[in-house]
Amino acid sequence: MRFDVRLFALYRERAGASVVSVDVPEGSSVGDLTAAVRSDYPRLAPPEVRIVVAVNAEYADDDLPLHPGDEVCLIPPVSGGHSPKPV
Amino acid sequence: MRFDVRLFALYRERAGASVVSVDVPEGSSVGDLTAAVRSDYPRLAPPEVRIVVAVNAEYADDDLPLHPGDEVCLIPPVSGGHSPKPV
Amino acid sequence: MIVLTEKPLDPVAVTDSVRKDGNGAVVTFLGTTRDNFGGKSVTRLEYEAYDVMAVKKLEEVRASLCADYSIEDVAIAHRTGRVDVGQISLIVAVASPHRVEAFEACHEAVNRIKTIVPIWKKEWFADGSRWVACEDHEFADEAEHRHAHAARHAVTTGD
Amino acid sequence: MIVLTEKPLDPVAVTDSVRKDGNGAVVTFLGTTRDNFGGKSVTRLEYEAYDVMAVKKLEEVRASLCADYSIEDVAIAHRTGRVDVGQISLIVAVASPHRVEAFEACHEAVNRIKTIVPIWKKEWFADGSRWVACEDHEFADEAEHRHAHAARHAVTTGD
Repeated sequence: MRFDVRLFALYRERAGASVVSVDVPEGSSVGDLTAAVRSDYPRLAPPEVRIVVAVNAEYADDDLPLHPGDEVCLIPPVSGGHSPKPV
Repeated sequence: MRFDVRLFALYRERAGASVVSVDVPEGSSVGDLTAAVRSDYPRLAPPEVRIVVAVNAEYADDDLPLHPGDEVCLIPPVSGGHSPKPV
Repeated sequence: MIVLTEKPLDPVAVTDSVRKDGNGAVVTFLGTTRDNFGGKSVTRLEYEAYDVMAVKKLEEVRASLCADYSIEDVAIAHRTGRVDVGQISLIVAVASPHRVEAFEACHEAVNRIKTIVPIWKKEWFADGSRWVACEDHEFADEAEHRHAHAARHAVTTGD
Repeated sequence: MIVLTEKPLDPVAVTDSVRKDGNGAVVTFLGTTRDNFGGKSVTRLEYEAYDVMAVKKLEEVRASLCADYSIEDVAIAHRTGRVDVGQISLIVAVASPHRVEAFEACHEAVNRIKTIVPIWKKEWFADGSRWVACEDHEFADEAEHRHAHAARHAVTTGD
């Protein structure tokens, strides 16, 4: 499956692009996708930091399965100083 | 000493006047003055309720001595629901 | 800015008076005339002030807030006289570098105003009026009269 | 009312959108660009949003506040793009019958917005910029570089 992953703010600047394409096998999860992006762009975030992901405009856990056509975005920390999490 | 005591809100309405005159002996205190006003206007406040007084635009204790020319006002409870007291 | 006036209040002017480039947060409180109290319909409010002392006490509230909180400025405007439903009777604006202090100080400002400033509020209903916060001033015979009235009212309306 | 826009925000419109006759209290928060951070002079801020999700999350904040507090309405407006010193980036207005709930809900609304809404803030200084809240994303070699820079700066300025 091929995804055009949208990057914002810090991630956009570090990748030098607001969209990066990534290929992952059928049945891949959010965690598989971020691993692939991080492999292509090792300077996106230090290895010990989790990258938060939104799928179809909703925060997604790493084990969420992806489907072709999903809109995937990488979400850097928001300005309140905490990692985004549901209310 | 003769004072023109200003009344506001509930006290003004109950006395039917925004100023009432009262005579108290030399050396009288705030408490002496309110006792005299209450004697003239028994329906101002129930006997068990303290009447708060301002002298020269400042909250005054009952034992404060009065001097000729002092501006004396009777202060009903303010809208916050508590008796007025200093910050 | 401290304002005590019979005229309609201007929230923009009050808020703008505290805004400065060193502040990241401005919290503004508007107190407005609510159309009901305790299940009864309120038609208007009426505020009466001991003007000279009220302005002095509003200044004291402002100074005490600036002393007690890490804030830049406080502005207060209070209206007197008749204030119809939906209209503004009180504005408090607090500016601070940080939002926590701005929220806390603004709330505390309103509490202090309602505790120490000699301004009285009368609620007008369709069938009468009452001075707010004066419950402790009710005479025993007034209470009896009120209860008898309530009982008659309950009989006639059947509730 | 939920607004996400690159244009200057209008506090009056946001506050007025929540005012109703049943409310006695309206609390409005303005977040403005502060001219300093950590002792450094800030020249401007820049906000970037994931628009579709940001609007959805702002709606969620609004709905969650109305569910969690005895309030009548919440309005939120957030600006994106460049916001100069003194200008407004965020407005939250909460209306409630009573002031305690209005203050608490407005403060909590700001906290929730800054926790879950995908909008990012960049601070611009005379000598650079930084994305706020991304400290945990600093690489070890970046930290070394920053410390070396600070050390050189200390030598040249003699402080």
